[in-house]
Amino acid sequence: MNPVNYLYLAALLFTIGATGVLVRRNAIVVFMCIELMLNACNLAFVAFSRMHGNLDGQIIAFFTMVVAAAEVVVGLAIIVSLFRTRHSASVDDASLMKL
Amino acid sequence: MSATAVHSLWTTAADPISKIDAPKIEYGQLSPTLIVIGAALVGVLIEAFVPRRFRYYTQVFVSFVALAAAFAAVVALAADGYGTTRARIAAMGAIAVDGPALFLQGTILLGALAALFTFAERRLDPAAHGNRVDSFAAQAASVPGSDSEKAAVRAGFTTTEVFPLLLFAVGGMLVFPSANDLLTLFVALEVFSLPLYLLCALARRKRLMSQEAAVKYFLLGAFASAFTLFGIALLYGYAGSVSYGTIAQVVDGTVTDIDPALANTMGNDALLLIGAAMLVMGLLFKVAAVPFHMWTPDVYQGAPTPVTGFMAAATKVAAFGALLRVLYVVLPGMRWDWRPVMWAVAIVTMLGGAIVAITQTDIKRLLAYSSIAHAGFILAGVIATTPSGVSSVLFYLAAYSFVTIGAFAVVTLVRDAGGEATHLSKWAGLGRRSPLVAAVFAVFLLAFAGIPLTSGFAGKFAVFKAAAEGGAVPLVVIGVISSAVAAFFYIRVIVLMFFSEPRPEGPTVAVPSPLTMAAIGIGVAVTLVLGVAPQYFLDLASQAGVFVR
Amino acid sequence: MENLIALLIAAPLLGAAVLLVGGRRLDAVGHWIGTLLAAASFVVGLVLFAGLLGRGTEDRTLTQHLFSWIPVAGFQADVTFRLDQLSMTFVLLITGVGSLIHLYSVGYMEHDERRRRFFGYLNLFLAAMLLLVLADNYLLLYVGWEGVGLASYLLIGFWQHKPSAATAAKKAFLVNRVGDMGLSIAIMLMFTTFGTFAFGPVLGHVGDTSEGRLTAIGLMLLLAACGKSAQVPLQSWLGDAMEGPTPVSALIHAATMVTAGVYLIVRSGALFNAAPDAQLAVTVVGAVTLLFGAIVGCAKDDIKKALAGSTMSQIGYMVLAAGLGPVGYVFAIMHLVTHGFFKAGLFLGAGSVMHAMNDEVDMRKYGGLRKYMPVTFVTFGLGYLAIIGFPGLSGFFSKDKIIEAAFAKGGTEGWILGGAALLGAAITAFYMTRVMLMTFFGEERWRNRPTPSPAEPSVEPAAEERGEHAEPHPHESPKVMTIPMIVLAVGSVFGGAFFSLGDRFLHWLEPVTGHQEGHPPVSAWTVTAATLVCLVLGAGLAWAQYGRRPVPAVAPRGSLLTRAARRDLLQDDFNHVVLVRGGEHLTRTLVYLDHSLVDGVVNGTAASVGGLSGRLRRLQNGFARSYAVSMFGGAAVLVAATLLMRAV
Amino acid sequence: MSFPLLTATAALPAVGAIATAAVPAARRTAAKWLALLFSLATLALAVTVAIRFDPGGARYQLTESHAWIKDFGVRYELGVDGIAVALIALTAVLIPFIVLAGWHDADPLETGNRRWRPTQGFFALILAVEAMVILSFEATDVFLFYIFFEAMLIPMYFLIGGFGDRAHAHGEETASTQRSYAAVKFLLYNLVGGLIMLAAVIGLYVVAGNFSLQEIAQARADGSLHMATGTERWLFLGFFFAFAVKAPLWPLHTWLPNAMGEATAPVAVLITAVVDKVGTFAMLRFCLQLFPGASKWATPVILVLALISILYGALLAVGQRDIKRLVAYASISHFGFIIMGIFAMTSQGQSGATLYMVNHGISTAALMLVAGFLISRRGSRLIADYGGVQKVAPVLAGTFLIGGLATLSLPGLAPFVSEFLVLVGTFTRHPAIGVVATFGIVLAALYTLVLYQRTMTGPVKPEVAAMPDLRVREVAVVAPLIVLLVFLGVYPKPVADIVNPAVQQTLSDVHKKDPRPEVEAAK
Repeated sequence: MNPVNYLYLAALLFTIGATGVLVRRNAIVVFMCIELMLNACNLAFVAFSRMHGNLDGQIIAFFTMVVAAAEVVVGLAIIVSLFRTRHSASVDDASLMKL
Repeated sequence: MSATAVHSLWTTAADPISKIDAPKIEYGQLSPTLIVIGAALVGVLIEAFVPRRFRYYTQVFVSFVALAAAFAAVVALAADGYGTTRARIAAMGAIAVDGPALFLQGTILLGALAALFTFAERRLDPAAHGNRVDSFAAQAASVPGSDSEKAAVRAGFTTTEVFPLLLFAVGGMLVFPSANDLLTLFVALEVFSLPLYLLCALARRKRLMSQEAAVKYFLLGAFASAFTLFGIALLYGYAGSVSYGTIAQVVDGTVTDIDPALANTMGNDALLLIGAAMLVMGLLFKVAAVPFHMWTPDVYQGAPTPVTGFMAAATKVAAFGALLRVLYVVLPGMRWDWRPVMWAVAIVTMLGGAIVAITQTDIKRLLAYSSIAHAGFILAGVIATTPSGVSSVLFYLAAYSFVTIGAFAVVTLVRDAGGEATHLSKWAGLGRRSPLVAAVFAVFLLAFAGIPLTSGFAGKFAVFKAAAEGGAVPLVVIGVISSAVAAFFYIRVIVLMFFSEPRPEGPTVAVPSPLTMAAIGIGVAVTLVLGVAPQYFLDLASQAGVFVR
Repeated sequence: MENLIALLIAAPLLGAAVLLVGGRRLDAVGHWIGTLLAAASFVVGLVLFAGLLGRGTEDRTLTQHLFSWIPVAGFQADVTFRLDQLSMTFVLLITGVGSLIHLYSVGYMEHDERRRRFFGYLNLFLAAMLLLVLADNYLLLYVGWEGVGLASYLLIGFWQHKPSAATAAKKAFLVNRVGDMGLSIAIMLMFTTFGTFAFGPVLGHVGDTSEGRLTAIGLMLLLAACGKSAQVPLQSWLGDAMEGPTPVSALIHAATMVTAGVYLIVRSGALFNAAPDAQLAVTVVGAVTLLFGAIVGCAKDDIKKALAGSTMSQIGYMVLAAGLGPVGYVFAIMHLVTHGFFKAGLFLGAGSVMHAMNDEVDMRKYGGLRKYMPVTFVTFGLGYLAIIGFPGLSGFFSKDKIIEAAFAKGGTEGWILGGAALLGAAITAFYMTRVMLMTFFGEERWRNRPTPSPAEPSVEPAAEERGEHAEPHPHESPKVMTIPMIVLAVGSVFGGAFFSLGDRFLHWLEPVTGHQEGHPPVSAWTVTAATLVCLVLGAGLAWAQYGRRPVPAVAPRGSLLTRAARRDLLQDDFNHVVLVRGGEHLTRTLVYLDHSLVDGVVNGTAASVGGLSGRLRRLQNGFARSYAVSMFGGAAVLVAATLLMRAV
Repeated sequence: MSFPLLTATAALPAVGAIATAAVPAARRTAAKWLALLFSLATLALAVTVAIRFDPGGARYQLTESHAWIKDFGVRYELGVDGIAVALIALTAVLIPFIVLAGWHDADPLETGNRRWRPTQGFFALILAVEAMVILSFEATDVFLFYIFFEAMLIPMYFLIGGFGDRAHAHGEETASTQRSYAAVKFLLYNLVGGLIMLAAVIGLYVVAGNFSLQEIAQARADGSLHMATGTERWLFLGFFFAFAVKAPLWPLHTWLPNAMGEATAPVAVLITAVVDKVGTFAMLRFCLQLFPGASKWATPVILVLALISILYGALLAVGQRDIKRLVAYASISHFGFIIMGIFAMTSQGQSGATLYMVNHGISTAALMLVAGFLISRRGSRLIADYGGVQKVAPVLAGTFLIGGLATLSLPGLAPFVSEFLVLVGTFTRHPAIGVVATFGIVLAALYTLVLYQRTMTGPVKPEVAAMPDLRVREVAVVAPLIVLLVFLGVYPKPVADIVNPAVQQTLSDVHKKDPRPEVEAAK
């Protein structure tokens, strides 16, 4: 099967993730959508690595996972503290600062 | 690709370990980064083992020493000519050690030092229960207004973690502009972003806004970095490598040793264009260029002011450094594709920032928008794509970062019962109550406005000159117009401070410790020196204006 | 001897400086200092006159170069004085009459606490007037020209506390400025034409340029003359100028300053000779004014205003003569001098009368004063005879010559101008007789009437302080006032005869102005006879109206013409409606526009930017997801644009 | 390397500013005397400059040149020609009087606040402005000039906004808002002008590669530096716009009445008599020398604008109710004359314009300062609030009248000389414009005399009945100015001799010759 299809899939996943970020309210879900985008990137890396026949892409994928993990740590910490103060994880509720 | 080829791939990968030769790391040339990161780790250990009452002092001491040492290292490297003749690519092609890198690292480190002083300031807030407090939450985990928070305050807790976080961020920023492959770039990006997200959440007062700022910054930042990463992926797909040099060669079509395996798969321009665009977009987000700027005002307003100052200065420097390197080293071959786009971005950024700033009522948001406008001015220099363009941007960044830190440091001084009095109406008549502070702030505002004899003017002139020489005259004209618009709101603040009657319930100006004084002092000094006698620093910048490939 | 010329000006200038800067400590002696310096200047004048007489008729032109004033490339203005027969004549007139009037003022202003300042201004006037007539180039003349304007402004408005006086002063200065505009344009034209504006070169080269240019210059000079000499259409200020103290009216607004226009035209004679059209314009202005002034003079009940009208009319004669070219120049100047005598005398007389009548100026409240103030009566009477041209008196000679010259113009023009001059003579006789009768004859209308009526404020503060609101008791003025009147009366009796017997004056002036005999279509005697007839008619008419019948204390409504004449033939009303009202509207509109339009555009731009800012600001709605949308959109645009760039 | 006289002349007031600012709050009087001392010392140096300057000598004299910002092609280059000498002298002469006249204008209302030192600030700012103005007259490097041209806005801005007229028609609250409005308006107008000029300055650098006035002018002259017509015109417009705002030229004038109206009289004098001159001076030195072609191209339009300024300013002056605004509009009219003279491109016009700058400075100073004394007595700027002052304060009225007569350029006083030269100079090349401009002299008489009549003459108003006459300090301010007016009116030759050569050179820069008179023989 042509690895290019994986690229299309990756692009699809990325778009789905982005759309999720735009449409979903719950901070956790938004965050998951971002993770989805990152993983779409991973897929793309691996696919390219497969096409080019070198390993850089696969190694980068590992880096990405680590970074994603770090992001989860930080992100969850922030989101949780927000949730505890406001008893809601809705992104839209956090709109004190505007204009 | 045939199965045998895939199999060969497996086998090659399964070759004995002995064949992989150990990477060669030039520790000396990486020393600034290593020092800072190392100190950060030490800071973590301190948090773990040093008794609470000593932590503050140890942390401040360690951070200070680390930053100073790192700066010394940068100076030493530059003195050894790594900035010019001996510029090279270190760490197996991951890090570039050249003029721009060193210049920006130096700027970041000095800025970080000034920022460190504002971080460590503990005289501004009235002491809570006999414990001197800084601008950071007693206990970030405790819910605002909850008993646990009260308890933490009573116990005199302070979040001394901010110092290692600061150092981590600085470490990332040091790598960011000197990264020489996209992976390093991405990692550095995350390394300095994540600590900033956290720092934003740590304000002692107005914690709701602080947390909100953190969430917004985090979500949008992650969103942006996802784009960056996808862009990187596409570029990798295009060139079959993430190393700047190789990509540049592929773009120019001057690949020397071409791997036959790659020959047929790479060089797809669609990948290049889309990838480049998404990568650049990620960087534009960090420099807060319109339309990727919208996080800026909220985050700047919500974050603890010392953090805001640090972000506004250092992040911009690092991000512009990376942007320069990407555009000048990776994508010069497709200059004709990105220049017009950047033109548009620069124009909307200059005008947008300046125009929206007019109607701001909060000093921190005002400065946020002004920083957006300035991003636009700097972009004008970036677009020049000439050596003078690079050096002018470097100079501007240096000038701008110190003005910014100084300005935000002054903001921390003007306080009332609710903490910092950031609403403009409260600044009325400040000039009457404490002329000195008002005068200093006026100096910073005039520098922002680009009045002659301040660093702001020299920087603006350098950038516009470079742009004009690069043939971007319309850009210069628009830049001039928008700086006229911008002048209006800087002047507004001055009018407020000096010519309006002071309010009876107006804020008081806290007398800071030598730390903040030092930060402000550095700001004023640099502003005036770069304004009156910029030649030396211009020389420095122009010497540092060449990227290594 | 040239070096004395500067002294002429220096003396009064010094006086002005000392008196104005000196301050109150000079109040006691100030008036004597002023008079002394004026006299000194007169003496110097006499010395120079003697010197001139000592020379041959052809080299009676002295010049004194003081210093280079404005040297800029081709533009070289020097401070150089030129004393020739023409300017000599003026010098003597100015300093002579001037000194007398200084003397008179000592008495007249006795009760004014600002007398020192008054004499300072008088000296200033003398200096400026002398500069005017002694200047060797038009620019320096211009300095004197505006200098006398300033002096007249200061003196008309001397009683500044009276709004009417202040307004009159302002009006005089403004109208004069209009004239000055003409003079400065004339100078510019000269500079562009001749590259200089010194008398010698300009008048020497009139032949080298086109008549058109000369006409233009001539008309501009005429405009200047109209302003200074109160000729139609710029005459309106002279009547109001009577707000000033009477000695001022005598010196400035009768004898000297107002005649500067005539001097200017005669001085530029060579130029006018080469520009017939300009000359015609001059004569027309002269003719119109002499009638205009005369008619106005008939209708005024205010003695000074009546005399002012007469002044206007007499200067009309001079201008007319000057417009006639070489035929008339000499007579213009001669009439100017004689007029200087008798008109000054008349004004001083009027002043003396007012002095006696608690500063009442309304002739309808005079009457029968001859037995109370004989000296004034006699001197005034002689002046009266002189001005109406009673045979043998100075007016007779000078005016008669002018009328002849007017006829001598020849053709219809000649008849028209001559006719006008004749008619003028008749009217002159009428109004002067009227003045005479109303003032010194008839019943004593000032009896049992408190004057001045509280309605109109008194002319002089002195009067108020003396608090004389009771019935006036006329008395002769002190010696210091009567002596000058007597001297002037003598001048006005014998001056004309002395000048014209043996054509003394003609020979004196001819080298400067040139002269050619005029040949009227009818014999000179006929003209003289006609003049006398007119005289008798005019005087008789006046006698019929004011001598036989008692003069009504309140002015009757009078005919349309009378009423118009009382209002200066509606000239002021015209000015008011057109210039003042129009000007006010214009400025008001402009002030409004400046704020709403010029300023409004800028403020509008600022406001619109502000509004835009307000709208853009709403995009920052605080929702992280909308921020993400903008980022996403931005990214999309970025990508699309980049691809597009490659596509094109 | 001889003694850097020009630098010293500019540095002295700068030092003075710092010294004055450093005086402690309590020692207010000391600060005043210090400021006066420094301004007088500066005057001495300026006089030395005038003496050392040799009219027959090189175009730029007393030159200094040091490297400054290599990367921007900027050198610290000073040098004066006759025009600059005249204007430096004017500045140095006026500042002491301004200081003396403003003696009490900045006394703090509330004493007690130890930190707030308005008096020190006031005089320090005045000296700072002097330093910058002098430097911008001396600079022969475009960038150097630009820096001070812009920088002087800041102290001016604080002078206008910070030390408003104590006497205002509408009560304290609105007064302070009006004041800051005026200050902001002043700053923004000039800043916008300056920024547009900045674009042109950068453009000039791109074209010429350096900023040295002499080098560029030289290169323009010998053709080694060619500018495309379009480029030259754009650059010219960029420069001229800034100068026209500063000058100010209609329709960019509206900031001046606000600024002069709200500022204290001495500051108003500082604006119109000193700072604004930099604009007209710069037209003469930079616009004409750097862009001769474009200057000639723009001349017709500029002349018309100048003409409009003359009549428009005069007419609006007639319509004013506020004494100081009236003087401001009068100044607009006068600046119209100056600009007209400059662009008449004749030696009379330009020499006249230069003399005009000097004379207008002195005459406006005289009129405005006396007006200030008057206003400070009655506490109102409205003409309607006065009347009959002449009777109670004759000296004040007298000096006021002389100032007014100078403003309407009466012969014998200095302004007449310059105004007539400008008119003649314009007339020789553009007769129609010259003639129309002549109407200005009638309007000038109108607004001056109306002002004098309304305020000084007529029955004494009860409010002014007790008004004291000029004090010694005030006489010391006005008398010398009047003496100067008379002297320069009677004997302007010394100044003219200094100015003429410079004007001739400027004319040769734009390749213009005076039109010959029709009849040569007359000379």
